[in-house]
Amino acid sequence: MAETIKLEVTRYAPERHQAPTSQSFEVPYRKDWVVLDALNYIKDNLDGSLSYRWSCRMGICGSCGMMVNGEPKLTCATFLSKYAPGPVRVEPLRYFPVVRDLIIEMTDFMAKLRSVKPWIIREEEKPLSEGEYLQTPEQLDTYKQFSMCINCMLCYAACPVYGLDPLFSGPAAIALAQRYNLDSRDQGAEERMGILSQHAGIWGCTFVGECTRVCPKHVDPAGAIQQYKLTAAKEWFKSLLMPWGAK
Amino acid sequence: MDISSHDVLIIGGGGAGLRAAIAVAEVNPRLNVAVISKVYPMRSHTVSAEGGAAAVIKTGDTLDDHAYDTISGGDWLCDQDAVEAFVQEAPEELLRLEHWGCPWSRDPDGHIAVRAFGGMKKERTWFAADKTGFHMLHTLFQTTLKYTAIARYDEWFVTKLLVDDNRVQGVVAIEIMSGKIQAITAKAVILCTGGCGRVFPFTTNANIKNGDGMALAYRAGAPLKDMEFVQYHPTGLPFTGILITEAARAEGGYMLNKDGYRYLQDYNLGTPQPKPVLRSMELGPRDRLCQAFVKEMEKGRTIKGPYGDVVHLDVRHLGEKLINTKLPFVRELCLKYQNIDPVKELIPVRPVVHYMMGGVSTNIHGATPLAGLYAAGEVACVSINGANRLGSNSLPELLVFGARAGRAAAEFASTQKESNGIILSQALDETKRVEAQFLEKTGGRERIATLREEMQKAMENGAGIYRTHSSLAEAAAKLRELQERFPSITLDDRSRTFNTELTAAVELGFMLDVGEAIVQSALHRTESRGAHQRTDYPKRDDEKFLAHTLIYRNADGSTHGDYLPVTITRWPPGERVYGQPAQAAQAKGG
Amino acid sequence: MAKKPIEPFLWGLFSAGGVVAALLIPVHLFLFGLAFPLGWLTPPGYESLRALASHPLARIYLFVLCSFSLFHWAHRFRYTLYDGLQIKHLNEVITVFCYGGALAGTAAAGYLLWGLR
Amino acid sequence: MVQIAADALGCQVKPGGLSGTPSHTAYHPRWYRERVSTYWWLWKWRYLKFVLRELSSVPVAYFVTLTLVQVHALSDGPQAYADFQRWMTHPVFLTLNAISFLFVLFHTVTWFNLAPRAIVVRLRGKRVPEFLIAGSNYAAWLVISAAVAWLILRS
Ligand SMILES: Cc1cc2nc3c(=O)[nH]c(=O)nc-3n(C[C@H](O)[C@H](O)[C@H](O)COP(=O)(O)OP(=O)(O)OC[C@H]3O[C@@H](n4cnc5c(N)ncnc54)[C@H](O)[C@@H]3O)c2cc1C
Ligand code: SF4
Ligand code: F3S
Ligand code: FES
Repeated sequence: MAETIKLEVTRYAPERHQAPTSQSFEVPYRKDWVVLDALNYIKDNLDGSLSYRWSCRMGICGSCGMMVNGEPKLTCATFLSKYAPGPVRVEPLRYFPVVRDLIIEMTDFMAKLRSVKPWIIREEEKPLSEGEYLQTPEQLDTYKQFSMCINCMLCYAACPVYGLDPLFSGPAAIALAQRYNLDSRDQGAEERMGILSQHAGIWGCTFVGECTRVCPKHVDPAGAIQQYKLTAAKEWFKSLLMPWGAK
Repeated sequence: MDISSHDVLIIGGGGAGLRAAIAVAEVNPRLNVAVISKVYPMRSHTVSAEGGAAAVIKTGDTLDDHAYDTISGGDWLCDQDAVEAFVQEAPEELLRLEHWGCPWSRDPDGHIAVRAFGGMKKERTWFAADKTGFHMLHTLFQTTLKYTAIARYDEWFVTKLLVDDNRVQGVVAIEIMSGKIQAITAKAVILCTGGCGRVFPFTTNANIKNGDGMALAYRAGAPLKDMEFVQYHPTGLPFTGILITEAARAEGGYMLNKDGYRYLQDYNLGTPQPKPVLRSMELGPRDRLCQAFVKEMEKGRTIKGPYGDVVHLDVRHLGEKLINTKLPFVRELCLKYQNIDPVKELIPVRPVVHYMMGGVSTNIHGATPLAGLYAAGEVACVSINGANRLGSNSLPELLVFGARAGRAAAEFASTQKESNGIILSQALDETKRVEAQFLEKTGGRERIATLREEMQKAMENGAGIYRTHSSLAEAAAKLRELQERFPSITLDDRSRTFNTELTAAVELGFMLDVGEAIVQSALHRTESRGAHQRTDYPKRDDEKFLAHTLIYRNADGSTHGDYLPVTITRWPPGERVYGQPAQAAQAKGG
Repeated sequence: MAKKPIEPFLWGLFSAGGVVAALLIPVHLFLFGLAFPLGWLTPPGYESLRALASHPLARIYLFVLCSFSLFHWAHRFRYTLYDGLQIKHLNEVITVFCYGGALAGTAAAGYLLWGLR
Repeated sequence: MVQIAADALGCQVKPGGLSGTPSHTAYHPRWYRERVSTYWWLWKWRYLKFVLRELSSVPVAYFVTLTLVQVHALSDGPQAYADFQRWMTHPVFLTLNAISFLFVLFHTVTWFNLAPRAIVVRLRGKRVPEFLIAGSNYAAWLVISAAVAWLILRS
């Protein structure tokens, strides 16, 4: 039971440090412990000043994303045993500004989410008294995958394009737009196209594909973006061929 | 000090808070409404609800059926006018969510699909695969983005309600990112801060569920109602508290003690049969399963694990194929978050705290007795859950009463003048308190984690599945002691930037108050009803206790209790006899 | 008509070029670049090859192959320069170089194939 | 009223923030922002693979140039074409061609593997699995390559 494992954790206090440094901690090594449990152990027993975000510990709230040995991971779903005998390097999500220790700044991401208008847009609302919009399981299936995003931002931390160009809307925001575009109840595709078809929208993506690989919820944002590009290109050529028909 | 002001301020960005915000924005778009939340709204705990949301939509089902299931499930402690309003409005609320884009699961013809859920006589649980709460919360959150009138304070932590003139006029909050402490004034405040599972050591609840709102209201002078009713779920993973659904048992999983013996047969729960039989053995009602666990533990027949006693849930005999097709999520949870493969290994499980029936006392419009203060969601007790919540009633409750509270608060705010200035000095006092007590304090040596663990253990031992006068008295004494030690806690972290130790300290203070309210309420109720089981008073006592407990906090920190009659409209209290339909209704949902 | 963004058009060409290149270049490059020079296969004679290449369909085929492939290159290379070397500030130069190159190559292909007898 | 009291206490009152959030988070301490290195693509094998995939476009351009030179030689007469053929046997060109060929193959494989992600085909409401689409791409590739080779070798 005396087995331990070493964690190398990024520390940064903006009031005192010029740049982040790394601090080592020895924590108990247990088969059922995830990286987050080790961080909680540190906070409870070794150093209460370690800051990081977490809540659900079941991979659904999306708050515990960090870099573990250089890979973006949900720390509540990443076992220590995967990295035994250690050490395990825990750093804040890459490409985001670091506020403190393992905390990153995410208002940019939130603004991007909002910018793609992720809500049902309709010309005419159906009154509640007329019941639900019918939607077959097949229609549901067309967008379901893109609705599974927990906003954990691992995909941003994996996407070099976001790292190089902070204006890039990024994988999760575009996947979310596509989620609504493909929803049979929605009529806002055109409105969103105007936003996403700008340079910082879909065209910034060069299909690195890392976003999809690291996504813990199998959202496939890379697929969403390429599908969106295809649609945008089709629309473009269509309106070229039939300029009078285009609205 | 900076101050900002709003017409309506909503504390909490979970299902209830977001629904309330939209309600305010729709009732009166000129009102200035803000949502303040200690985590980004889509991180709120509503996100982890799996099972579903109940509302009558299919033919063959009636509102009365839903009401009856709810009331009998709640052991007749529900206010029946509230339940009637609830079942009436639940369908339209869920439909509205459908119109906002919630990806509800569908029948092949495109209509909403519903499924059966524990305690419901009819199939009426709407679901979005096994991620209902997740989809509801994200749909709500994304929909609020459309309303420019809704301002948000993300990652702001409320430490105090500002009350003056017997009216709630705002809050003091910490901007976690910067450590700035400031007042936010409002003409009406709605509490939507969720439950308090973290008061107990083993819980399905997330790290953020610390009963903040209950303590805020309690300290401000509002009464808490029915706090003794804490719901347990029999099969949670130890340590993480992750929920293993009833389905694992419905498919034929066994509950085994340390000798590999199906111990439930010793507790009047039937005899082992080759195939699972409804309402017998592993499929008995949840509270009975929890109680059997305690008895087994007392007999020393549970397994000692690193995180306390457990029993085993065994699904190995079902085979990999069945597990993969019928219980994929169970396997995924075990593999991904506990490093256990149920195909090959026994799953350690134990009863875990799941839901708080009690909360801030409100009427059916979400108004608390304190003017200007409203509450909705798990933090509130409108009294539709009574002594025991029915599974899948909580999610629709967030919507129905979130919306009601939003409308009521909007109306109230429209009639109020700006808040008065006296509260600002209160706000300055609170700022000084937080700074002096935590950030700038010298001396003291108690660690937050130590106090928290002692509190959780005291709650489990004293106010757990079974309570007695002496166990409760012991817990009360321990909580007193912890309250006295609390002022000497010391923080390692004195930074102003994202100081999560500071918020944990304030949360610990909240939890101690809430724990006290639970214990005191449980002491007062000398009967057994629903989730409140007293071994020294094993009988339900309608004569004395067909009433809600109210608990108040006095200015000196002591408490006093009171009772409020239960509103009965059409369903007179019935007997709950095991094996009767009423008993089936007792099985609670996930 | 409102100003149309050019990005979808360029991306369309890039994709078409990608498909063409993926389907056709390997076999061409293998035959003319490796198999014939190394004597693994006997190359066709000058006359018959010229006859084949000057067939109108073949000219169109070669034109499409060359032009689309060049636009494929232009797009990819432009982004590689952006991201790989972080020289986005040279945007104009890069754009002119890449798409200009593709346009010039296309013109050359048209001229050569037109003149093929 | 608030304003008056606030003045008295030396506070600053902000009107209720509008949507968005920035007004509430404008108060920030210093953040640490790491500059992405120019050599980021050397960090990880997968990034490098990506850059190599993108660089496969250079051999594509090289091939086009080669082809245009070949066409030019064809139209200049047998002598010019023979010269062209001779160059091709030079080790420099052979090496270039071999490397380019590998790159182009890499392009083909990655392109076909990734294409199904962009193109969603649905049959009777069900998404056709990616490997089927990729598989049919490969099949088409083989058929077309064979046809082209046959046309060239036959002449
Ligand atoms: C694992 C699990 C499964 C469940 N499954 C079901 C189910 O299938 N069906 C069902 O009906 N119910 C289910 N429930 C119950 C249901 O999910 C909850 O009761 C409900 O989600 C509570 O929602 P809420 O809006 O009241 O609070 P929450 O969603 O918990 O939100 C609380 C909000 O308050 C904020 N907050 C709290 N304190 C402060 C503070 N001091 N300052 C600022 N902000 C603060 C938080 O940031 C958060 O935004 C389940 C519960 C759990 C734990
Ligand atoms: S797309 Fe995947 S990785 Fe990106 S934020 Fe959503 S869940 Fe996380
Ligand atoms: S990693 Fe980035 S470049 Fe595109 S495919 Fe994903 S967004
Ligand atoms: S803690 Fe919620 S996703 Fe990890």
